[in-house]
This record gives sequence, structure tokens and C-alpha cells, in this order.
Amino acid sequence: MSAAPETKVIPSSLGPDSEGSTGASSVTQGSGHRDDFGSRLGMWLFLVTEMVLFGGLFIAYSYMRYRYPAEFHHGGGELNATLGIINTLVLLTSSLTVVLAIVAVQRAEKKRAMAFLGGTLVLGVTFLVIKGFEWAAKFHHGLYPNSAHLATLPPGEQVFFGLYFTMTGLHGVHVIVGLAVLGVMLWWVATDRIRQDRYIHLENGGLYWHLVDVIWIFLLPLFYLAA
Amino acid sequence: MEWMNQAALSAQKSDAVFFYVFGLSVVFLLFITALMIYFVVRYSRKRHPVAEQIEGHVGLEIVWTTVPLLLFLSIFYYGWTNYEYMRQAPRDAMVIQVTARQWSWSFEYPNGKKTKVLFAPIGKPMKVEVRSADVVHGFFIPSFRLKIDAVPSRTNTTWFQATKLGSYDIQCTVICGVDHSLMLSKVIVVPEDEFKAWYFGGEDAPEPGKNLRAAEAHPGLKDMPLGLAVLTAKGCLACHSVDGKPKVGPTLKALYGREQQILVAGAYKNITVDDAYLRRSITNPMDQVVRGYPPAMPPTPLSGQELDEVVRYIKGL
Amino acid sequence: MSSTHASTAQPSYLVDTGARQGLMAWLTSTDHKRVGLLYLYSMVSFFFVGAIIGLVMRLVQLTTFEKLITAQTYNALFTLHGVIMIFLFVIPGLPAVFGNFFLPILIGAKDVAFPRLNLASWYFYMAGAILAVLALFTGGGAPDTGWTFYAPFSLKTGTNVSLAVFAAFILGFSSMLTGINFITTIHRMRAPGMSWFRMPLMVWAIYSTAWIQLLATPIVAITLVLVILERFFGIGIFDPAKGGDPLLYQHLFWIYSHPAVYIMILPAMGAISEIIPTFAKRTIFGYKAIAFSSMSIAGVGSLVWAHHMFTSGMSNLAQLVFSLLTMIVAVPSAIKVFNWVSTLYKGSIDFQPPLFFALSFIFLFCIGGLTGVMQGALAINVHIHDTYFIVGHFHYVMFGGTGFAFFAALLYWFPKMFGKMYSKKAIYASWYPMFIGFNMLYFGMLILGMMGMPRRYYVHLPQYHTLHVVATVGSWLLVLGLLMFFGALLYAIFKGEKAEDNPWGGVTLEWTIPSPPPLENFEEIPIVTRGPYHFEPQAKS
Amino acid sequence: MSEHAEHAVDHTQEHPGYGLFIKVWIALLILTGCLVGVSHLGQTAAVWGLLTLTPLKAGLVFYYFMHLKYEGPLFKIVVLVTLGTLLIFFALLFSDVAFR
Ligand code: HEA
Ligand code: HEA
Ligand code: HEC
Ligand code: CUA
Ligand SMILES: [Cu+2]
Repeated sequence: MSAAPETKVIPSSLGPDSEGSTGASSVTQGSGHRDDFGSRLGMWLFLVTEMVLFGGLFIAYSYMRYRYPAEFHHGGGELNATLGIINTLVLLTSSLTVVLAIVAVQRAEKKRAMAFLGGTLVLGVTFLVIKGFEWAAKFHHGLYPNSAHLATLPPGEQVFFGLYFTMTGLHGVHVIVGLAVLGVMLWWVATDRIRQDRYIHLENGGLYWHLVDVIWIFLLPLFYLAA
Repeated sequence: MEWMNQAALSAQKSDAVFFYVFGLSVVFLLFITALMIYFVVRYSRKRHPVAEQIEGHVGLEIVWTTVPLLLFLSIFYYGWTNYEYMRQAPRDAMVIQVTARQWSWSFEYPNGKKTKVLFAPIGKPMKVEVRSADVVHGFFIPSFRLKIDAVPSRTNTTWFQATKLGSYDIQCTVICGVDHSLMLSKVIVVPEDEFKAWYFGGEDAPEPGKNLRAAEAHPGLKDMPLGLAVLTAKGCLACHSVDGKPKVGPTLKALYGREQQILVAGAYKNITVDDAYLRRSITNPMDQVVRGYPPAMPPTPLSGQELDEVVRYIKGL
Repeated sequence: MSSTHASTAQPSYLVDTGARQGLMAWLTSTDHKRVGLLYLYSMVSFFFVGAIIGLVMRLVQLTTFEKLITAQTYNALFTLHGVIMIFLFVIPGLPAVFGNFFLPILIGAKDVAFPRLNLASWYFYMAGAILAVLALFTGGGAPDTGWTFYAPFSLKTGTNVSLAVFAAFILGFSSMLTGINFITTIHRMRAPGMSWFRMPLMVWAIYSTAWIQLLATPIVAITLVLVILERFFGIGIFDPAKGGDPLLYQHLFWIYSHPAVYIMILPAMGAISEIIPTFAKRTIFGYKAIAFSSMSIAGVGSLVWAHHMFTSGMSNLAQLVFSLLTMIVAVPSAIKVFNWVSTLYKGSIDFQPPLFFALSFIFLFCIGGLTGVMQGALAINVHIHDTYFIVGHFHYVMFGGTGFAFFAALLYWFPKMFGKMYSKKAIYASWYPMFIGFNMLYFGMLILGMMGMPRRYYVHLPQYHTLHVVATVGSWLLVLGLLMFFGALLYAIFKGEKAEDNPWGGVTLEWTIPSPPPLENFEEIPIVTRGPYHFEPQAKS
Repeated sequence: MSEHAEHAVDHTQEHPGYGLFIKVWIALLILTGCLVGVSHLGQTAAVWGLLTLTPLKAGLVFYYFMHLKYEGPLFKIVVLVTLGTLLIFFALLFSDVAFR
């Protein structure tokens, strides 16, 4: 009595497909084609989690800023805005080079693609170095979580610096991860694993790097400019 | 039953909403359960061999979306109106400062009197301002259906107006460490004149509700050795036992003459417990902390005579 | 019966075909069915660990263990019980087991979109679980803060909160990766003809769950990271001594942890929506209403978090808003309940163990949900917040709800997964002690809470003792029932009769393939031409 | 069945060239300059700059660098849902913080 839903039969050319490395056998059903769209969807969904992750911190920031406007203002004054702005330019440019690398790959300009990616890596490292100097200066002035000096500041400023170190620190971690990912991409471009007809990994790696950039776009005014 | 004891206005308000929701819930639960059982029996395969394929019914969907919605909104509204007043104390309410700390409560009245149990005159609005000295605690009087958290760095307020004489439990409801479940106190509702006599009386005016408290709060306070009575009244026994049981602080049993390590100014030192040490431990607890214990003991002001009694009592343990 | 697959050439997924054999073949398999079973075995094991701790806590309330279990140990016990049950049992819950196993089959796919990521999620899960267990024995000992890790106590306590919190972080990661995988799978891998409104309701449930996992889990991840940073570096965001705010912690924690309760219940509701039509032999009542209610639970469920904080000293406005939204989120659950019951109407009901457990689910979930509504009403909440009433509520929804749905789903799909049938008599027999014990235990808790018994209490005042005894006795009955239940299933795995391909007469895609399914699920990808619960009008009785 | 439209979208068709992205980059630099300039005008101006220019910059990166412009509706919805969720979290949280 129980009838199954009427099923017709279509030949399927699908086998377990080990192509690609993010998706393994992620194959659009019945097409036999690898599913770049699916991979990008997966990446975007991952970016969603990253956005919410930092979103949580931004919410914490605005909560605290609402409570301590004056202290945040004062804390922001202690930061080195010039370094922050330079770093913004560095990161924006690195974002550009990534997207140019994709264009280059699409046009099968391998050398150029490698140059662009290499440029991104250099810029990313520059960002970290500048950030390192900035943090070092703060530490030098006794401004780091739990420091004796910080304990003498008003509570709101302690929170400000707590947030500053947490948010820029977490962002820094993402920069490092992004550099590692793009390093692999560079390697893959060099070895032709990424090429004109197959560059989904580079696209996904680029998406990640851009998101890291976007987060910094928000961090700059929150800490250096408008605080 | 004891627990349905509505000892304050807030209890009546809360219970009214509760019975409303409870009634609705019982009706719906019985209805749904009865319907399920009826269908299972009535449309069992034996009685009803051929199922009818009914895809749905828009009218019904609308009904069972809007009816529950309206009921839920009524619950919300009733819950809100009966609650809202709890946050706004009447102007003439007496303000009591409640301080929670691991693991005790203390109460301070506008005239500076401090107590370990809360005295409240019947029929008078009392505003409580709850603070915490360390972690989050919860100030909870079941018989008043009243609860407000004690959050460090904040002052939370609520108020109550007791409607029944008696003594009611105060419990801590937020996990705050090992002795969370011992963080108890009482609110003692007394006739107004009795309260006034204590409140406006001097230093040594007898606490109100004596007859109540002797029985309920500290059974046999009168019959105790003086030292023990002080320990009890001052709340020391929240952290110290006199029978050797480990609690937050070291036991006071066989303490006198014991050899132990204490932390003085950052370094450990071996000492033997003697009179002077005991006195210092009690008056300035932070100066010397016993190894293995947290520096958690609050300084408690004891009169000279009280201190003598306590030390004598500890010696004898 | 349409068992057209008797002569299938493909071996079942349970047979090792690759180079690796035995355990290694399982630990390295990216087959979604095997990953599902890995989750099943690990989760049930953790469930037992958590359950035994629950049992011990009940004994503590009888004051039998006063010597053995100190107040500190008790605090560690309920923390661990909560962490295990929440993060290792009900949150991965049905999606990790049945979602993994059946999601691709239900939509006519050969696997999930990212099979290796899927296996990786399981490893993250196990890593988190192992860290959680390690947290017991290392550092300052087992955490004693409750599963909510409220600051500033969690910042101050000397116990090993950092590691436990880190474990929860890893588990959250596992949960997010699963969510990503499932959403992509549902978007990309549906068989031809399987349009959105031809998807079985389990798929809808998993889809909405996956969105919550994506949008809420990162918040708890960052919150837990902040707790760790706070403990190691003292960044001060939650620490009032430094200007931080404990309420911010509570907000961030519940922004995730309330939606998490819907992560727990939605797939359970999905499974119920599969079971009821199959045994009523008729199409589900109000398919779209149920599908949309899943999505709206996911949506509105993300907006009610602060109903856990009514007594924390929030603003009046926030109390009003969150109490109102809490009421609204109950509506889609009500819609589901009414549609399920209506699905029985004019069916031809074949009363079998899975249906029995599904109906028990409805009953217990209603009690849980209705007590939830009581908690959402402000005037009541100020009384019952942080009492045993809450404990009763969430055991009703999590154990009576998700737990019983888990059991129902296990009974329903067991023959498909293992190709064996269990003894129905034994299952029926296990229901009685389980159900009676359950209600003694948790209804007792509800009354205790109304009386004012606070939760997380090592010792209680004398007026609460009688009901604690009742609850404890109930817990023994419950154990008895559970032992019978799992005993019967365990016996069936090894000695059970061979199951038919379609023992219940179900019509969703999983019943068109052999039991147990072959490695590739479908020999040919099916083409779907109708809705999921299409029962042919029956010819004869 | 919009999904099948998704399948059909062939991402590899018209690719934007180098020039477009460089223009976007220049726009981003200019916006950064504006942001810095505005922040010297005082606290309120800085906050307004933050509230308007920063999302604009982020939008450019999303839209062009992250190729959102060239994707089907699904990805746009995903991003909007995420931002919407965050916005609601934010608003509801402030129903507490701002009214205490
Ligand atoms: C599976 C998990 C799950 C589920 C599904 C729910 C569902 C609900 N929960 Fe629950 N809840 C928890 C798990 C869950 N909860 C946990 C773990 C805690 C405690 C955390 C801790 O502190 O440790 C908690 C705590 C908790 C609180 C905080 C209590 C406090 O600490 O003060 C509140 C307050 O509003 C609440 C409300 C609700 C509501 C309104 C629902 C609704 O979704 C329920 C909707 C369902 C129904 C309403 C039933 C069916 C409907 C009908 C039959 C319609 C007819 C009815 C009427 C017209 C009345 N829950
Ligand atoms: C799904 C979630 C879940 C489940 C199923 C349970 C199940 C149980 N819980 Fe639950 N509980 C929680 C989630 C859950 N709990 C949470 C989140 C908390 C809050 C923690 C906190 O405060 O932080 C809590 C808190 C909590 C408390 C409150 C502690 C307090 O506040 O002081 C108590 C008290 O009794 C309790 C008891 C029990 C009991 C007796 C069971 C029983 O139902 C368990 C019975 C089952 C068994 C005993 C299994 C039988 C099987 C075997 C014995 C093994 C046999 C093996 C084979 C056959 C292979 N739990
Ligand atoms: C909040 C808990 C708490 C309260 C209340 C408390 N104490 Fe203590 N007490 C401690 C702790 C913890 C120690 C151990 C650390 C230290 O020495 O400071 C201690 C140590 C002591 C010691 C030294 C014990 C030894 O082994 O050397 C004495 C004596 C003492 N307390 C007496 C008292 C008296 C008398 C009172 C009441 C007026 C009291 N305590 C109230 C927590 C408490
Ligand atoms: Cu104080 Cu619990
Ligand atoms: Cu909730």
C-alpha cells in the first residue's frame, strides 16, 4: 500500500570525486561538474560566522563606549593615529592586490598573479610589523592588560585598552591566518594547481582576506579616529 | 501549605498571574492529550483502515495562530502589569541597604543600624537596595515571590510590603561558590511598634521579634555560652565550624595551641595559635592569612567584651 | 511493498570496502552515514556519563553522600552535568546523528557537500569533549560555576574554568562547521525535482537549525574567548573591578545560549514531523505551516535571550521587550503541536514504538513549553527564576523534548541504520518506568521550584526534603527504563532480526533504498515529482 | 525552484578587469582620507564619519573586491541576513543599556 514517491531513473555519471580540496566530492547533482558555487557558498557561510564573531566584539565595544564616553575619548587619544592610518592604507592596498591576482589568474597571467600575491604577502607582513611596533610602544608605556600603570587609570580606560588589545589582537591573528592561506595560494599558483579554469580556492582565500580588511576598516575609526 | 504562604503584596500579584497561566496550561495540556488519545483510538488502523489525505486547512491554521497569540499576549500583559510596580517603590518606603558577600547577607538601615537578618514592620513599604561585594548573588524571599540579583558594581532595587507576621527564608539563588547553599538569612516581619522600639531605641535596644527569632533563626541563643552566642549572632559560623568540620574558614575546634603556617606580608611563617594571635585574626583578618585559605574573612567589629568572650570560648574548644 | 532493491550490487555502508579495515576504516571515513554513527556512539556515551552524574546529584539531595561528595564536588558535578548534557549531547543532538545520516538521503544526495569537513567536525567534537574531561583533572580542579560560567565568579574561581571554556569553544566550532555543511548541502545537493516545498520537514528543521548555528554560535565563541583572556590577561571587560560589566557577559552568553535551546529542539521537532505521517499513513497536516514555523522559531528565537536575565537589574524597557518577544516565540511551537495532532485526524494509525515515543514527546514538550511560558511572564519569573522550577522546565524540554524525540527518531530509523529490528515488546515495557520516573523526577522539581527551592544547592532546607525524595526515587525508575531501552537496542544490533527495507511503510526517500543503505545511498539519483508525504490512497484494508 | 537559476549562473563569464578594481581602491583611499579629515572636526563629526563613511568603505569592499556584485541573490541575502541579525542584537541590547 505504501507507495514510494514516484522516482524516475536518470543515469548518473557520479562517482566519488576527489577533485578539489575544499569540497572533495561536492558535486552538483547530476551535472558531473565540480561545484564552485557550492564552495563559494560554503566560504561565505564561514564568513558569516566571522562577521558575527567580530560583531560580538563590536557590540561589546559600543556597550562599553556608551557607558564610558569620556574615558574612551581619552583612551583613543593615547593611540597613535598615524600608524593606524598607515596600516589602513597598507591593508587596503593588499586587498587590491589580491583581487588583481584573481583577475590575472582569470587571464592566465601566471607571473603577474604571483607578483600580486607576493605583494599581498609583503603588505600583510608590513601591517603586522607596524602593529608590532605600535603594541611594543604601548607595552613600553606600561599600557597592557593587568599592568600596574593601567590599574591606576579610571575603570573605563582600563576597559578601553582591554578592548583595544583584544580586538586588534584577534584581528592580528586573522591577518596571520590569512597570510598563511594566501601563502598556500601563491604556492598553488606557482604549481598550477590554481589556473585559469580552476581558481575557486584563490577566490575563497581572497574572500577571507577582504573580510579581514573590512574588519580593520571598522577598527580604525573605532579606536584611532572617533574614540 | 507553608509554601503558598503569601506574606507580601508581591506574592499576591505574582500568584494571580501564576494561576491564570496555570489554568490555561492545564486546559490546553488536557485538551491536546485527550485529543491525541482520542485520535489514536478512533483512527486506529483497525477502526479506520483507509486514511484520508487532508493537506491542511487555512482557517484552522489562522485560528491556532491567533488564539494562542492573543492568549500569550494576555499573559505577557498580565505578567507585566503585575510586575511593573515591583520596580517602583513608593516614595515613603524605608530604604534598606542589602550587601551580599560570599557567603552572607548584611542589612543596613537608614539610621546606620546593621543586622544579619532583615527586620521589617508589617504593612509598611520597604525598599531594598541590593549590592554585592564580590560576585553575583541572588536575593530571594520565596514567601514574598521576590527576587533581585546582587551584582557587583551595580545597585539593584526592589521593594516589598509584608502582609503577615512571621519569619521567612532568604536564600541566595545565583551560584557564588562552595557555600552558595548556606548563604541564608531570614526576613522577620514584626508589628510596627515593636520595630520602632528597636529602630529608634539606642545601641542596645533589644532586637524585635525576639520570641520569633529565638525559635526560628537561632534556636536556643539564650542557652548558649556567651562566646558561641556572639559567634552565632555575628555570622562567624557561616564560615567557621566549632565541631571540626571544614568550611570556608578553618574550624575553630582545637584551634588554640595549634601550630600552623600563616602568610604575613607575602611570606609564610610558622606560629602557634595564642591569645594575641586570635585577637589579631579577628580584628585584622587580612594581616595574617592561614595557609590554604582564601583571604576572605571580613573584619567584624566586636566590642572588647565580645572579643574576650569569643577568645575564651575558642580556647575551650 | 516497494522493495525493489533486493538484488542491489552495492554492499552496505557497514562493510569496509576501502584499503582500511575495522576501526581505522571508521575513523577515516568521510561517508556521512559513518560519521553519523560515530556521533551516535560518542554522544550516547557522553549521555550516559552525564546521566550518571545526574543520578549522583539526586543521591546528594537525599544526603546519603555527605561524606563522599563535598559542596565543592557538588558544584563541579552540576557544572559538568550541564556542560556534558548541553554541549556534548543535546546541541550536536539530532543534527549530528540523524542529520548526518539522513539529510543527504532525504534530499536524494550521495553525501553532504563537504564530506571531509564533516569528518573534521566530528574530530573537533571529540577534541572538545576530551578537553572538557581534562578540565576535571587539571589546573585547579573541575569548574564549579554552572554551565553558564557567570562572570565575575567564573573569573575569580580557582578552578579550571579556562580549559572548560576552551573546550566549549572548540565544540562551538564543530557545531558551526556542521551548520555550514548542511546549509550548503541543502542548497546544492537536492535531487532533481526536489523543490523547497518538496523537502521533508526534517530537512527544513535542520536548515533552520543550521542558520542558528551560524548566526549565534560565534557570539558565544567570542564570549568564551573573552573569559579566557580575562582570566589570563585581565582585560577587564567583564570584571567590575576594572570597569567591566557582568551583565554584558550575561547578555553575550544568552545571545547564543537561548538560540541554542532551539538548536536543540528544532531538529527534534523535525524528526517528529517525519514520524507522525508515516504511522498515521497520511500526509502531514499543514506542511507549509510547519516549515515556516521552523524558520520563524529560528528567527524570533534569536531575539528573546534576555528572558534569562529578568532579575539581573536590566532596564524596565528591556524587561518589557524581552517578555513580549518570549511570548511571541511560543506561537510557532504551538502551531507545530496543533498540526501534529491534526495529522492524526482521520489517519489510519499504525501504533508502533516510534509513534508511542513521538506522542510522549508531544505531551512532555507541552509541559516543558507551558512552564516556559510561565517563566516568560515577568511577575512569575521573579519568583521562579533560578529555582528548581527552571530545572524542571528545561529537563522537560531538553530531556522530555529533545531526549524523547531522539529516542523516537532512533526507534524510527534504527532498522534503516543497522538493518536490524528490535524487540517492540521490550521497548514498550521500557516506556512505563521511563515515563513514570521522568514525571516523578521533573514534576517534583517543578513543585519544589514553586515552593522556592533554589537551584545549584548542595544542601536544602528541611521543608523541601519530601519532594526531593520523590524526585530521587523517580530518577531510579527512569534509569531502569533507560537501561531496558538501550539494552533492547544493543541486543538488536547484535542479535536482532533482519529488518525490511521499509518496515513502517514510510514514503520519504530513505525508505526506497535498502536497509542498511549502500555506500552511495542511491544507485541512481532519484527524480522527485511530488511532496514528501504522498501516500497512495489505500486500496484495501 | 530558484535554485536552478543558481545552478545556471555561470560565474566565469564577464570578468571585470584591472581598471575597475584600481578605481575602487582609489575611492577607498579617498574615503579614508575623508574619514581622517572629518575626525579632526571634533567628536560628533568623527562619530558621524564613522557611521556613514565606514559602512560605505566596507560596502565597496564587499561589492567589488568580494565580487558580491557579480553573485546571484543568494549571497546578497546571506550577507544582509547576517548584518540584519547583528543590527537586531545591537538594538535589543541597547534596549537594556540605554534605558537603565
Ligand atoms: C530544548 C530546550 C528548550 C526549549 C525548547 C525551551 C523553550 C522555551 N523556554 Fe526555556 N530554557 C531552556 C531550554 C529550553 N527552553 C533551558 C536550558 C533553560 C535554563 C538555562 C539555565 O539557566 O541553565 C531555559 C530557561 C528559560 C527561561 C529563563 C528562566 C529563568 O532562568 O528565569 C525562560 C523565560 O522566559 C524560558 C522560556 C521558554 C519559552 C517561552 C519556550 C518556548 O519556546 C516554549 C514554546 C512551547 C509551548 C508554549 C508549548 C506548546 C504550545 C501549546 C500547547 C499552545 C497552547 C498554549 C497556550 C495558549 C498557553 N526558558
Ligand atoms: C539534555 C540534557 C539533560 C538531561 C538528559 C539531564 C538528565 C538528568 N538530570 Fe540534568 N541538567 C541539565 C541537563 C540535562 N539533565 C542541565 C543543562 C542542568 C543545569 C546545570 C547547571 O546548573 O549548570 C541540569 C541540572 C540538573 C540538576 C540540578 C542541579 C542543581 O541545580 O543543584 C539535577 C538535580 O537533580 C539534574 C538531574 C538530572 C537527572 C537525575 C537526570 C536523569 O534524567 C538521567 C537519567 C538517565 C540515566 C541515569 C541513564 C541510565 C543509563 C545508565 C546508567 C548507563 C547504562 C549503560 C548502558 C546500557 C550502555 N540535572
Ligand atoms: C566570609 C567568611 C568569614 C567570616 C564571616 C568570618 N571568618 Fe574567620 N576566617 C575566614 C577565613 C577564610 C579565614 C582564613 C584566612 C585568614 O586567616 O584570614 C579565617 C580565619 C579566622 C581565624 C584564624 C584561624 C586560624 O586557623 O588561625 C579566626 C580566629 C577567625 N577567623 C575568627 C572569626 C570570627 C570570630 C568571626 C566573626 C566575628 C569570623 N572569623 C568571621 C573566613 C571568615
Ligand atoms: Cu551567594 Cu549564591
Ligand atoms: Cu531562553
